[in-house]
Amino acid sequence: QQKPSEIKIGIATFTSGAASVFGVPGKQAAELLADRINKKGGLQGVPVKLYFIDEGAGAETLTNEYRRLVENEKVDVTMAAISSGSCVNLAPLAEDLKMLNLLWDCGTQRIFEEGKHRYNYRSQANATPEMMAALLYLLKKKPDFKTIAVVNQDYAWGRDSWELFSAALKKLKPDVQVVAELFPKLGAPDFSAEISRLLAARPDVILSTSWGGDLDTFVRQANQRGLFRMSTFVLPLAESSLQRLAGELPDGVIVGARGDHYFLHPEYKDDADFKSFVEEFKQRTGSYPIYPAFHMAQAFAALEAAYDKAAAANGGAFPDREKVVDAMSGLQFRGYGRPITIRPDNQGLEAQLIGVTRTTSEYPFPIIDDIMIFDAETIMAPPGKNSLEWIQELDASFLETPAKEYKHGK
Amino acid sequence: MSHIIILAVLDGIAYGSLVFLVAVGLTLVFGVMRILNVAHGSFYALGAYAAASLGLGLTALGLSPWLSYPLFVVAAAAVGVVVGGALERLLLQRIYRHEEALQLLVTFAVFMILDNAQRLIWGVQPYFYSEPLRLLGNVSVAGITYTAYQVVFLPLVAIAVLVALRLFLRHTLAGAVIVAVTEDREAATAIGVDARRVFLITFIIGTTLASLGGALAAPTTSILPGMGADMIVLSFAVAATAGLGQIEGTAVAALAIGLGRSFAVFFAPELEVLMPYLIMVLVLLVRPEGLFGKATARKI
Amino acid sequence: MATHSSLRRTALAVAALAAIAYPLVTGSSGSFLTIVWAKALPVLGIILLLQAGQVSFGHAMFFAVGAYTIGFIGRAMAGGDLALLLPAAALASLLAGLVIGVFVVRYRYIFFGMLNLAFSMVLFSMLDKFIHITGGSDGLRIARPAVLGAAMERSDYETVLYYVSLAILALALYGGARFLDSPLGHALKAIKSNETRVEYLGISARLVLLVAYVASAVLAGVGGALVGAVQGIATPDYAYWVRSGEFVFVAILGGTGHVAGALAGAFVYEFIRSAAAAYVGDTWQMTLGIVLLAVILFAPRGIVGMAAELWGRITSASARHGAASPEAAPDAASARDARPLRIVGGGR
Amino acid sequence: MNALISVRDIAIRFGGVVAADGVSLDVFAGDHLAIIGPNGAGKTTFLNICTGYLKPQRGTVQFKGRDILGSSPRAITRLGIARAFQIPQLFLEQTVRENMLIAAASAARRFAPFARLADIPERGDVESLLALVDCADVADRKAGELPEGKRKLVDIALALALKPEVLLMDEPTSGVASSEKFAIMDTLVAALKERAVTAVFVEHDMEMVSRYANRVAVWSAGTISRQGPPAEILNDPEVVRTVIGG
Amino acid sequence: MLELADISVSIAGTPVLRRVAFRVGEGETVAFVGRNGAGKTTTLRALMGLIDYTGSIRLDGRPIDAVPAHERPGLGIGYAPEDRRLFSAFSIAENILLPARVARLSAAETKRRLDRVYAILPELAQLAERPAGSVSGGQGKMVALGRALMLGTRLVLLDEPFQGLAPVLANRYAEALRALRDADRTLSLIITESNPALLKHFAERTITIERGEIDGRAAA
Ligand SMILES: Nc1ncnc2c1ncn2[C@@H]1O[C@H](COP(=O)(O)OP(=O)(O)OP(=O)(O)O)[C@@H](O)[C@H]1O
Ligand SMILES: Nc1ncnc2c1ncn2[C@@H]1O[C@H](COP(=O)(O)OP(=O)(O)OP(=O)(O)O)[C@@H](O)[C@H]1O
Ligand SMILES: CC(C)C[C@H](N)C(=O)O
Ligand SMILES: [Mg+2]
Ligand SMILES: [Mg+2]
Repeated sequence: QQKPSEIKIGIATFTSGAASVFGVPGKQAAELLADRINKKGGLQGVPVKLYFIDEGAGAETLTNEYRRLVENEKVDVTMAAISSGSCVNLAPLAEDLKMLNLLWDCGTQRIFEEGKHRYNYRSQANATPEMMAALLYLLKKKPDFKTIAVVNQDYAWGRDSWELFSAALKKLKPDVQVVAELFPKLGAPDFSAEISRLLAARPDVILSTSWGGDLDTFVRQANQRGLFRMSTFVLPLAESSLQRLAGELPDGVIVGARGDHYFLHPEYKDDADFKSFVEEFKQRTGSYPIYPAFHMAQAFAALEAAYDKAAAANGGAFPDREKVVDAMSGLQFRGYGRPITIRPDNQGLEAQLIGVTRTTSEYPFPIIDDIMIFDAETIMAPPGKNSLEWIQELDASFLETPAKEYKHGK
Repeated sequence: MSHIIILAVLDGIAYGSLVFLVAVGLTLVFGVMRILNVAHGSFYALGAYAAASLGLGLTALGLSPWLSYPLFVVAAAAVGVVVGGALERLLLQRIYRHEEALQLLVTFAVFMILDNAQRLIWGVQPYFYSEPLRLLGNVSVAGITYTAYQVVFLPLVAIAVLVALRLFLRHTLAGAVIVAVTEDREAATAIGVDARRVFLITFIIGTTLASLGGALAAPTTSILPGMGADMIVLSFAVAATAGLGQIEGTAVAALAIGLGRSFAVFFAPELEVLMPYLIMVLVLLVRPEGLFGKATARKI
Repeated sequence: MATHSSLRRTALAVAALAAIAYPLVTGSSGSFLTIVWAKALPVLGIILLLQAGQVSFGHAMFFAVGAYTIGFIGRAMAGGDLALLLPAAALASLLAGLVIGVFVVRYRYIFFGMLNLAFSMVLFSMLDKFIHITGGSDGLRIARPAVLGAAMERSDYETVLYYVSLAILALALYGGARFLDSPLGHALKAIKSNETRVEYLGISARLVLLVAYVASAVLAGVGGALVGAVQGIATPDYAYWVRSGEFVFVAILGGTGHVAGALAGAFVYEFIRSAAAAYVGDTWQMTLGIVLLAVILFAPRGIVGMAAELWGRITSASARHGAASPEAAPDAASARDARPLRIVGGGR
Repeated sequence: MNALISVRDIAIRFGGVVAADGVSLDVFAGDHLAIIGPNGAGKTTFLNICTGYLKPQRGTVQFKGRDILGSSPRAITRLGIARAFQIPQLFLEQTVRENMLIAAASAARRFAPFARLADIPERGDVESLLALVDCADVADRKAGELPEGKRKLVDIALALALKPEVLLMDEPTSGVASSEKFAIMDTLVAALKERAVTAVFVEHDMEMVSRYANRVAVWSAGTISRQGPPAEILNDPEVVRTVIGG
Repeated sequence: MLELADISVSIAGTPVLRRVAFRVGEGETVAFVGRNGAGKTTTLRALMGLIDYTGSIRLDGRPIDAVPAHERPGLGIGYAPEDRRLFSAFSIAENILLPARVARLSAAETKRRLDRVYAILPELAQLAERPAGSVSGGQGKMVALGRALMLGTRLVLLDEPFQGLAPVLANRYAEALRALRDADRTLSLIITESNPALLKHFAERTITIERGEIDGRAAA
């Protein structure tokens, strides 16, 4: 195989719509990472070039755009997408088009549980470990709660994440009573009625997997009306809102980041490469990287590792596309968290980092403290197993799942 | 139980007030100009952005946050006059002579443009400015904390706007002229009414109300691109439930929809999203011309 | 005069041949065009209703009914067969159109539009909510069906879909034009200007509208099924109001005076949209909006209206008495028609 | 002799306005009945009730012995009562010919979904009807472009295209230029007679009444104050005082 | 006082008025007659600026072509359209008063004009509080007439004002209009009518329009 002049990477992300709070940082990270790779001479000596398509443009335009990338722009690899809806749509298309696709951010656990893929790989975890980590953390930190309420966005993610969380909760702590299940619509501008109802129901714990503007609004309205003083909050996606919410989010809220990454990651924050990524991102965009930026980094790391592995298997010569695909199974790579492995079912094994908010003098917004990091295998369904079935088999021993714990500044 | 009803009513009133402010602007434009302004929600969003930007400016300058109240009105009027006025003058006026549906088309295109413009100007990260909400503090009802801003201030503003609009339309010459132009532009011209000006003013009032709604919503919500899209459908539903151009009807419909929503949250959360539409279908079943539909003039 | 109609016919034939030849010549599966053909169907449905002056802001619901129908049947039958799925989608949307139609044809203008919106939003919420049945917002996968018993590779399948959609659209346009020229079609137009008189001629305006409504529902349903078949997925936003709005938008953009407006509008809209998405990235919405504004201001009678005008000019230039030619006149006249299309009642 | 249309004791009021109060009237086959009376007396309201557009608060309306009160205008039209309006009711965006063809298609119940309207067998009748009311020259114009006078005439032709048994006309020629109206009415009335169409027409032009009516009914504030042959009624001093003027 | 020169109007490409020209003197009453579709209504609409035309219209020697339609009533021109055009959202009284309010007339002036209207059209006084959307055809004509008389201090344009009125009323109103003309010698009237018999008592002159053209001699 002749070395091409460039490796074209097609990336699906949200540049419009509510989810662009994730999509734009993801895009910014991709640009930064591409610059870094090219500065190093590229992948196997070949520079990369990025092509972005907008998930916010709707399913048809997105598929047409994806096809355009593959058929007209002749991209070599794609990274798609943020929304699980997009992934459900594009993964089979990638399979048909024989296009290597990295599911770089979408969370639905179903894709790899329901079918076999050759061209699709996920360079990160999925919804199951994300929810299990949050649940375990809660049960470890506050084992004696009696009531819980949920306020999730009314769409697949909000529903699915609650299904996973509540199923496991029922197995592990069957006496907990669910006092309110609220699913305000995606993008709801106002949660007053939900908050009144929560104030009236007085749950010990309130879970919300909401994100973006919805989460911000909910947190601010809840804070204003004293809900935080009453209940323990579990917000598995709030890492992405911390910098915006700043003083609005009190200390002691359980906050997750959908994986093993955080700009103050206890195991890597002093790592030179890590630091330079965080600083460069901050310098370019004005904010510290949030999880989509790290997810993007993982996808790039996977790609880099795959090219290296394929080249090695190819006797050092530049690999053709099928060889790169071959290299994906069992691939090991590291983004800016712990190393990640691609399982035989193409699902990535990524640890989960979770902690609680704490205000410090170092940053104008709360940071995550009392961090626990869970190993991936321990908190997700094994290959070929349906997550919900796996949860049904959990027992009290699950509560003993080990985690590494860290305190800020120690 | 009964205290839950009180809570639901309060939430319903707060939400309904906001919906009213936005929807009544739509109703006005729609009733007078027969324009279904799809971009109405964009004015709501622009109002919110403008208010938040001004508010954050206040903070940056270290001025008193109380100034935000008058500034909100100024921001809303500025958006209505500048953007609304420009839209009417530069685009809508060119096509009044053509099919009414074209106006729909123009406003749809403007909706797309303004949506994108918000993203370009303010970025994709949610904005917020909640000072005004804090200033008014909380009130406690049945042991539950509410913000005075939402359960007292917003309803008062809504009532003030309702009364003012009523007085304006019923008891001022300008109001009568607007009604006349609504009904028959040519006949109004023939008795000396400058219909072009009436359209411009009406449109500005309508868009100003939308952006006032946005400005007043700003302290309670996250401001982000596209926040207007849902407001449009909701306003449409309110306008249809109310009956064409019916100011009081809009108030009743907005309140009904606000109450419907909050009662749903308390008693049947699954129905929350459907509530406005269920109410609309029910109302139209009983009253096909809307709650306050006016009797049509006899033709034969 | 004969030369004009034959010129027209030639132009039509050339266009048809080009459409037929496209996949053969370019070797591409033409899925962009397949979507144009498919989306022209609901737009045609909207144009039918617009004849009666009624604007539906909810026709996306039938679009979704079509797409989800083939999704459900496909899921139950391990893919199913296109020859079964499309008629099933037509039937399902027909039934849905009938049930909802019976209710909404009692209403006019804004109330008609908003009731349709309400029903579509109800469907939207249900599709979104009943995750276990519909897949929620992630959508329902539509496995690639067999075609007349034959399993297909993607590229062959797409070619088949291209021609199936093209054939359905051609049939629908022809049928639509014939319908609008029939007594029923004219009665439909009559509803727009004077429903009282329609009733006083012994014609049931509601029944006439219902016929058009059901036809438009079927068109939307088949369009949705085809788009679903191309995309391999149905999502709740197939039923969202913005999509309904888009159908109306495209109809008016294309021109409501003629069935060809559906095709012209769908083509131009999809073309601008994908070009904008491909080349201007972040500002595609704004670009789309601005281009559309330009089209509206430049061609207020829609693309077909503009074309008719150009056509009139060309033919009157080529033949002295062209403008008076009966073949050219009807189009030019309807294009010139600037009567207000009422979305609200009353007024003059 | 049996009445074709038989109205008994109808009453209707709009708020405080009494538009009919105990009106009873028979229309016999072959009648050319003129209804006269001051403005606002209730003449149009009477036609509205007979055609099902308004429902009276009291009374009965029968057509050929059959109760039609509560039937819709559509149903009543189908029974054979056609109507022309005081304010013409046309399909303004369609051509005059299309207006007429729709009516003709409806009368013949031709609603095959893909047949051309322009090709219906009744198209010849339509042309002769248009000629009858002197509107052949505007057949290809959109109805919305017509001057007021022509609209009135097309409106009558539309009703006639339904081949009715009874034709109700509300001020058929008001707005039609006086230089033309008698010529047109002469042919129209001749045609009505030829087709044995019973006619009821509201009229303010007494010349029309005396020329074409065989009977006159005088409306006065929601009641019928006089009925009889034109020669008698038009010379009645009370009628002269309140309706015709000196 | 009023002078039309070369007025031409085309609607959708078809000429409707062709170089229409005539004058109306101060205090003069003109019957404007012609067959259906001759162009009477169109001429009045052009005068009111409600339709685009070419040519020139002068009032008291001053060209008013540049005066926008909504300012023409302010010149003292009242217009009663053939098809009534009432505002159904208002009562009859409000319909009649609205032009005066728009013109911001003083209360006294308004009352003076209103009295004049009720003197000419006494029937209106009884209808005053009725919603305009509900009146009968003939009643509607009366309201349109009254509304025009509120504004017309220099010139009143009446498009078939007696159409659909019971003869007793038509005669009485014709009488009243004559009295009005006799009382106010600065007021000019143009009345289109398809029944010239009604006008023969007081119209000084008849202008006949035919197929959008005016016979030059009659118009002079
Ligand atoms: N909107 C229009 N489009 C096309 N032609 C029109 C339009 N309006 C009027 N016309 C034409 O203009 C001509 C003059 O019409 P106009 O209404 O002025 O006649 P008129 O003398 O007032 O008749 P009538 O006595 O019946 O009221 C008619 O031939 C009519 O068909
Ligand atoms: N829908 C209605 N609402 C209120 N009042 C009405 C309505 N219809 C008719 N009226 C009133 O009833 C009375 C009779 O009206 P109608 O139209 O029958 O009169 P008419 O005899 O036809 O008069 P014209 O000769 O002026 O047409 C009038 O005073 C009118 O104002
Ligand atoms: C924004 C995210 C929480 C969405 C989620 N990644 C999904 O798959 O839908
Ligand atoms: Mg009448
Ligand atoms: Mg006229």
